[in-house]
Amino acid sequence: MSAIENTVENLRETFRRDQVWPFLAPTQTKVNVDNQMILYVEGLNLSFDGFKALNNLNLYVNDGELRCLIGANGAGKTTLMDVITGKTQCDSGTVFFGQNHNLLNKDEAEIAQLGIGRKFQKPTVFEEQTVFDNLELSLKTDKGVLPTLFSRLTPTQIDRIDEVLKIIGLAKHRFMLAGALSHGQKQWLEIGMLLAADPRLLLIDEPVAGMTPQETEKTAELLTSLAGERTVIVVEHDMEFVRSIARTVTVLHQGSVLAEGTMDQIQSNKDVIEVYLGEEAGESEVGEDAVEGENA
Amino acid sequence: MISINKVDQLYGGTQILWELDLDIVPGSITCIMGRNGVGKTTLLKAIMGLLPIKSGEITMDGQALNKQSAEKRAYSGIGYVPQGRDIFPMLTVEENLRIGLPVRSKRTTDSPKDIPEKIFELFPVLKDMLHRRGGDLSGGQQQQLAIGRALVLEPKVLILDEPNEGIQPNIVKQIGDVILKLNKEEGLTVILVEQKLGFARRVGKEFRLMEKGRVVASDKMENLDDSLIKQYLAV
Amino acid sequence: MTRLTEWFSAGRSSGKHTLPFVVILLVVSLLASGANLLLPEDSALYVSTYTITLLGKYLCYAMLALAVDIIWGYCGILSLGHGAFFALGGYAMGMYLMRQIGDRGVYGDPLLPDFMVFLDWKELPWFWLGMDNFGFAMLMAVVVPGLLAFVFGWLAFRSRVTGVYLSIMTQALTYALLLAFFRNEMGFGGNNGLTDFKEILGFDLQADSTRVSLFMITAFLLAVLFVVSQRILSSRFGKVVLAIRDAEARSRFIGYRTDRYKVWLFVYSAVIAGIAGALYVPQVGIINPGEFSPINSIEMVIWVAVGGRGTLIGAVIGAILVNYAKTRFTAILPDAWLFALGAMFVLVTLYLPKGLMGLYAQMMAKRRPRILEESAVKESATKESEV
Amino acid sequence: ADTIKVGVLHSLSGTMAISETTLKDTVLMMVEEQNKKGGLLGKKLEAVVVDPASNWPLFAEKGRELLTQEKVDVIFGSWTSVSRKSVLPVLEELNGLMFYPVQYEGEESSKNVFYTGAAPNQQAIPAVDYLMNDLGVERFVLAGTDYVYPRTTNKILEAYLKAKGVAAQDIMINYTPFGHSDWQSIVSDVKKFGGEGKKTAVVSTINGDANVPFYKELGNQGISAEDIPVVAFSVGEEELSGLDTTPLVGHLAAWNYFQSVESDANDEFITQWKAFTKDSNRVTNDPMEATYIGFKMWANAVTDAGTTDVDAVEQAMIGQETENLTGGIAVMNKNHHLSKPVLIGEIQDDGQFEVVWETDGVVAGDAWSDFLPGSKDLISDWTAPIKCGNYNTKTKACSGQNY
Amino acid sequence: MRHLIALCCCLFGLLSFSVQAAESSQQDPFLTELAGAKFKDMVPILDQLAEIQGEAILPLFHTLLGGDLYYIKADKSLVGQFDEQGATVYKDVFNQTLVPNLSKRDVKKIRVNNTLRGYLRNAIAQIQLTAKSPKVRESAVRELLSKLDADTVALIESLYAKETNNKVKEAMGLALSMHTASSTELTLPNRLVAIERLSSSLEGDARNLLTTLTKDENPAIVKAATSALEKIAQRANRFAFIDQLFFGLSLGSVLLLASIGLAITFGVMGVINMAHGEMIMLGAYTTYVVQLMMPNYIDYSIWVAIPAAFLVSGLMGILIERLVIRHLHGRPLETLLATFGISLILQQLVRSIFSPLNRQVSTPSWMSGSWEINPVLSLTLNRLYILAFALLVFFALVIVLRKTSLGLNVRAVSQNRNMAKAMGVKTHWVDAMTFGLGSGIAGIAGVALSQLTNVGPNLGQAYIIDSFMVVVFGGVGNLLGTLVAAFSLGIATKFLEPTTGAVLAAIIVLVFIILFIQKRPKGLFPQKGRAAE
Ligand SMILES: Nc1ncnc2c1ncn2[C@@H]1O[C@H](COP(=O)(O)OP(=O)(O)OP(=O)(O)O)[C@@H](O)[C@H]1O
Ligand SMILES: Nc1ncnc2c1ncn2[C@@H]1O[C@H](COP(=O)(O)OP(=O)(O)OP(=O)(O)O)[C@@H](O)[C@H]1O
Ligand SMILES: CC(C)C[C@H](N)C(=O)O
Ligand SMILES: [Mg+2]
Ligand SMILES: [Mg+2]
Repeated sequence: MSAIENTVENLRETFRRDQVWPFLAPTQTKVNVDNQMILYVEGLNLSFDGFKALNNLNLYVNDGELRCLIGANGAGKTTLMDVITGKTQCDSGTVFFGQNHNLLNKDEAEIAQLGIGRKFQKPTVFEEQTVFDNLELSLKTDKGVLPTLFSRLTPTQIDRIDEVLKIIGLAKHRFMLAGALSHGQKQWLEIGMLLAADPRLLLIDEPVAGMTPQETEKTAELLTSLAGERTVIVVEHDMEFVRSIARTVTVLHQGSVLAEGTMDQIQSNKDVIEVYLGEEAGESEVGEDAVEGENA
Repeated sequence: MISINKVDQLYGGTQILWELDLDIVPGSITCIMGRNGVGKTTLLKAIMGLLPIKSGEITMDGQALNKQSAEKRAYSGIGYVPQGRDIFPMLTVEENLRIGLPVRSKRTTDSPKDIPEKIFELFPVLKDMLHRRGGDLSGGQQQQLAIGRALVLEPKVLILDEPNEGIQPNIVKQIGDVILKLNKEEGLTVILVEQKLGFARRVGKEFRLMEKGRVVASDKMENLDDSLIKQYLAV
Repeated sequence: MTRLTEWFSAGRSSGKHTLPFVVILLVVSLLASGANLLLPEDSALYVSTYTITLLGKYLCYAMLALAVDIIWGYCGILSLGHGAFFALGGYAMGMYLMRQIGDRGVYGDPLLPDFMVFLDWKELPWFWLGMDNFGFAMLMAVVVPGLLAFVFGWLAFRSRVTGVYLSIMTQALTYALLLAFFRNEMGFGGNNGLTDFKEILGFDLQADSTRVSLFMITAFLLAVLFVVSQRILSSRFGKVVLAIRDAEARSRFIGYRTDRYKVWLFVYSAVIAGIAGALYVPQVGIINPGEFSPINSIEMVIWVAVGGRGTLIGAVIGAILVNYAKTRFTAILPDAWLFALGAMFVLVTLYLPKGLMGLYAQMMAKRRPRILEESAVKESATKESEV
Repeated sequence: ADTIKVGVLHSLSGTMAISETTLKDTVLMMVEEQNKKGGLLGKKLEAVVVDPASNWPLFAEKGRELLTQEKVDVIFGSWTSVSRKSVLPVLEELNGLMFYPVQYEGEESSKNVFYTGAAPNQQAIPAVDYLMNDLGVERFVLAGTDYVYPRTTNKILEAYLKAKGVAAQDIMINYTPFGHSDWQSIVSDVKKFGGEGKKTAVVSTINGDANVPFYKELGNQGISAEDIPVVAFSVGEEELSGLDTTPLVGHLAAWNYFQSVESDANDEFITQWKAFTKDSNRVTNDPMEATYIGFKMWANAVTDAGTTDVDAVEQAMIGQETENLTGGIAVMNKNHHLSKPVLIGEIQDDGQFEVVWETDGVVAGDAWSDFLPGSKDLISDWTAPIKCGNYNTKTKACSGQNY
Repeated sequence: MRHLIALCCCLFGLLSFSVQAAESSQQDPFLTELAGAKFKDMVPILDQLAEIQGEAILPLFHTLLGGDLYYIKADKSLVGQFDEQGATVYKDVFNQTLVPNLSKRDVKKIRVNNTLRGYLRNAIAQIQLTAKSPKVRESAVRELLSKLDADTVALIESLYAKETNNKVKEAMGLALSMHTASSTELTLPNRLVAIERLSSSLEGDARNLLTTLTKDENPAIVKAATSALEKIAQRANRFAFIDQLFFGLSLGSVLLLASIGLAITFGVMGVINMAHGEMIMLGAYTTYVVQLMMPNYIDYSIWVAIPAAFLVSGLMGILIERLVIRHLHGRPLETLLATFGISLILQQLVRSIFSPLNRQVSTPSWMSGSWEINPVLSLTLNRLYILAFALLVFFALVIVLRKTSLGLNVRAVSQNRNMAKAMGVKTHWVDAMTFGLGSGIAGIAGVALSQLTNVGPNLGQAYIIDSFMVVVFGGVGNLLGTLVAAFSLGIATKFLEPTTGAVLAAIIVLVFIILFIQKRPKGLFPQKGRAAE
């Protein structure tokens, strides 16, 4: 077998893109964030059979920011992410990643390779593969066909995966098939996959759904620590959670931005209370959970 | 109402529920809590009859459910709101709701032809979305649909698996109100799996804590104290 | 620690069957060949030439099943048209063999194959040119199926044709080719196909030694393709392929251009099918448009299912077993063998959902949990000590 | 061996089963009868049946199995040409002997095969002669399934018709895929082509499954035999038995045998067949007669040669004469093809044919058509000194391979 | 044919005489001569008979033409064979009296061949020019158009004036014009007028005549004929288009019938049902068996066969569902394997029971023949009925699925079985009923197909690929898609066929479908929405 391994090694050498196939070398230019701005969403419109899911939506996100996106069910948060990640084609508008990448003319894979990672509202993992493989697949590597064919896990990568496993608390389950994880565990795994991919911009849709308060807190910590180097956009309905991480909060309503500001501003905003938070604004809940958090 | 006796359950080779015992008091709201993966969902599915159990007994009002198929249990009055909603994605909202009408007509005397107006009063969004595919709804809308759909059955027992996942705060509250209202006005027995303590405290009357496939603590909700929380819910 | 993980992750994949399989395959073929060539015909251990050709055919089918499994079992693309690639490979070989007949055809035309002479063709059509060169013909045997797979795959996967839509399109593809090749005008001998081959690379095709060599070459190539496929599928590429099978959209969102992966895997699979076809033709002595028939392609899928989809070894075993069963049944129950075969398909799907390999895995699993648990315990122990 | 083994290589399943199972039964019947008469050379005959399942490579494989595993002395088998071409190399390699009982395109003569079905000159050419001379047909539609047999036959016919002065625009050629089932537009085209004033006929080489829908469509579009007769080469009693023939009365077929021909041998054969199949509605057909003749001749040849050795039997076969079922004598020629009468019959409403014309004597089967440029100089002669299947009379040599 | 003039002379006022003639006819020596005559001797004999007996001979000619004329071996007297309540009886041809005590063995058939049939038809037509029914008269005239000779023309001319029926008169006029146009003895203006009149006729014989006239030596005639031909061609083309459209629709209806069942079992339930073709086959065999059981009521057999086929195939479908498919829920691809196995078993089953040969299914008389709209456009009745039938079945099915809870339940079950259960849907029942319904409809399709094609073990195989193609092309899970797909494929094929030939047309259509799916990866009517991805 070692002969084969040798050939594979040789082939791997041959197919190192930067050397032999210069014309195949990634042409991808760096994300231009000179204006401190990483995501520009302007005038986005999208309708499904006459129903306007996004309605002249504008959103700007600073580089390194942690932005919370809230809004009523059906406000268009997930749809917005769908448009940013190339899953859904919008009717009109522009979406730029940095100043130089027009996301609307790229497909999902390209967008992902630019460094935009996404966690789905309904956890989606590769059910037939182990937790470990799930993470390996998400690693930040060259995702072309040939490089993938000849690539092998480097020790650094393995360490990275181990690290992530530890963070998401699935170290014990590393060889378990992802399909056999419980709902909450899948949530974690999906976050882990994001971590492994090491993206520039993270779009996270309802990360703490189905998590216990303590886990929620842990997630909050994790996301806060990610911000700065990376930009994070989080969608969540758990107000306590949002409060614990948010600097700026954007509220969507019926496909466009209803309000934007700090958590306090938002919480006292009449419109937001009316369409989203509800009269007592979950005061009591928030209070109680906060107590729990302290206790834990 | 529902009592569960020494239930064992396995997925393939791995055992999830271990001689689990559980009693649900009629007319109460029982909150089942526990960390991720302890088997809450599994337990609920077993009650609904969607997973076969290996041994043990599940009874409702003294009648053994074990041998009953899931559809029979629906006729006996169990309504189920699954985790992850499980809306019929290609059916319209209306059709999603209509599915349960035959059961309803067996269980009630009111006109079986139509979806009860009550549902739309509880969840007005559904009325607006009546002709859209269930799968197109946003997560929160789907959750409301799932609860509404279960209520069409006019159940005696309503099983809710994390009903607030992904729901906007005011609706969370509304769902809580709905549960309380149904419980109070119609004597609906509710089994609720919930992670958010606030909600659990507000709505629940009883709690059951689970760990590793067993019920390890059960009591009135008032008695859910920090030590229990620390022991069974903290990570 | 890291080494350990790596070892585990490699050990998990089904690669552990590879070595025993290759050894058994090669040893059995060697023994059979030796028994045919060296032993006298009346010896009890003599393996008849009939058996050798039969085995050779099974191995070609096994290779074909391998191709189907790679694409279906691992990538979830159910191709109901793999017979097309097989047949195209076969036609390339057939054309070469046809040209080798030279002036020994019934009309003695040095250039034109017989069927062209009597249909009054004046010159060799362009696509026959060069086919007298073995190397070129063999190149065509892989290039043509590969190219067709590339074009078809490129179109289909890029437009995200999936699931049954794709399956039915592959079926349409092979069906269209079937109709086309039946036509005499196509220049491939119509329904009568290409037959009456004389020799390959100067060796008499009817000689036992040639047959045995072809059989050995088939066995050897099967082993090679098996190992290569195994390596490919257990590489990260293979994991991506599995990921595509289970959640294609998700794979795109982590940056894989799934269409390209699918196209290349499809091409690879088609090339294997082409090779199988090229090996098949000299051993059975004929290639005719019937090979394009959609029913054939469905049967291939069934071999894989019987053996166990998603395991290469299962595909091979399935192909050999089903075809052996066919050979036996047709001999024992000429009037009722379809009952037996049909029942076999039904029963296997009902009772062996993962095929024979699934059965085997189940039997092994009875002994395994202990081992697994132990390793899990060890794992967690190391974890904790590290913390 | 204490028995003489007779291999039967006919598809019992798959698309060809529809035609071939009958021939399997015929051979079994012949074997049974021969055994009643005491077998051959003092030994009983034993039939070995295998099922090549309409799968062409399987014919080669099963052929090899019959010859090497079962060690049969003779094989009766094949229906389609492709299946014959598939076993042919095996027969030649292992020096087996096969009888092929179906009409075919010709252009073949193997030492190891005896062709008891019709060559094109024993079906197509007399049929066209009949159409021109007796029915005064001036326009021809050559309709066929798109593959070798129809294409070859039509090539021969086209050449023949043109030689007889039929203009190109009076010949319409149409091909359809295997199993074609929607004949509306083609039949309507034929109707138009035939409605242009000149007497028109259809010469059909449509094969197999496509025939029934074709004839049903003819009936429904009201093309009657007096307007546009159809003469077919692949439609016999058996094909008609799946069809209500009332609207088809008068259409034609050219064969070497019809069940309706009155002769003692035929009566006996039919009775025997009905008894053997325990079905009083079963019909007989031309390939059955071809099998019958082949079997009789083989039995005689074995008796003459005193052995079942293939080479001896092969030589003894040549010149064998045996009564055919239509009251004449069939002769095996040097080219391994038979001399047989050619009959043209009209379909009757009971699914039988009424003979309306027959050749004066027998016609010798011609392996190599005289109307194809490639083969007009070839002859086949398996007797010394030529002993070759494709002897070129111009170059005085066997082209291609010698055995 | 001189005698015909004499013949028609005596035809007038012959009616009262005919009974008498019938009496005498049995003694006619020529009649016994028919018995055992050679083909070539028959025509003179028949000529004599016609001349002597005139219209009285018609029953004999008809019987002979129908192939039902026999003679008694013993005395060579002629009898007709009739079918009465399933029994064969022999009657005197002329006065219909039963000839008792005859068995098949006592009689021998008087054979006819094409030449004779042609002769008979012509002779009958001539005699029938004076028939009572105008329909018969008209068709007699049209029959004679291609064989106009001086005698016939003279006869028609003499009848023309007295003719009262417009249609017959028109046909006769056409015949006379044709004669005028072609006779060189007549004056040019007369001929030109006649040619002009011909230009309004679509009759093929008229067109042929005009075509020959374009080679006339008189340029005026050539010019008139050419322009007349052009006029005819223009009209004919319009009808040809309708004709082709009809062919397409009719092929489409066959495709539709073959595939609706699959649109349910595969499209809605998600079972890749390879045994669908065999369900069609079972329906066709059911038709055969039904006809075997009621041989005297073939005309009504279809009405029995349709429900019977629905039941047989439907029950078989339910059986298959209960025994096999049930265990394969959630494993759609595996249903392909199991149902493929089942299809092999079913094929072999009918092979064992009914033999591998094709079975004969007769067409009820009301379904045979065609509806002749004009000489260039006639629609075959069986296709017409099948087209209507296909649409009927389709809409009936749509109503069943819309109006009953079954439709909703199947879709729910196929989308989320467990959840459907939890909502109280009896999934087992729904599965069995739906599969039964799909299979039953396939069975009905079999009844229709038995009218068009082989009823044999391979029947199903012939349609399975097409059916899948149609369902997929239309969009899985969309019945309307199946309808549109079936008709568009049918029409496309039929419009391609004339230019490309049937083989290429088939290939082109396949390639087109492949390319089309690239543009619309989910068929013509894709399922939309988030969940469909
Ligand atoms: N493919 C689609 N077809 C039709 N309507 C759609 C489609 N996708 C989204 N919608 C509609 O667009 C609206 C926005 O949906 P979206 O999922 O973006 O909401 P959201 O803000 O993520 O809500 P939630 O918080 O409940 O997840 C919803 O009303 C939904 O019904
Ligand atoms: N289909 C399955 N096959 C094997 N194991 C499973 C399967 N589904 C769940 N499990 C395992 O069973 C255990 C219990 O799962 P369950 O879904 O009941 O957890 P849960 O308590 O509902 O968790 P969560 O709060 O995350 O929803 C988990 O450890 C999970 O890994
Ligand atoms: C015409 C057919 C019945 C047989 C013919 N020999 C063939 O090529 O298939
Ligand atoms: Mg959302
Ligand atoms: Mg859960």
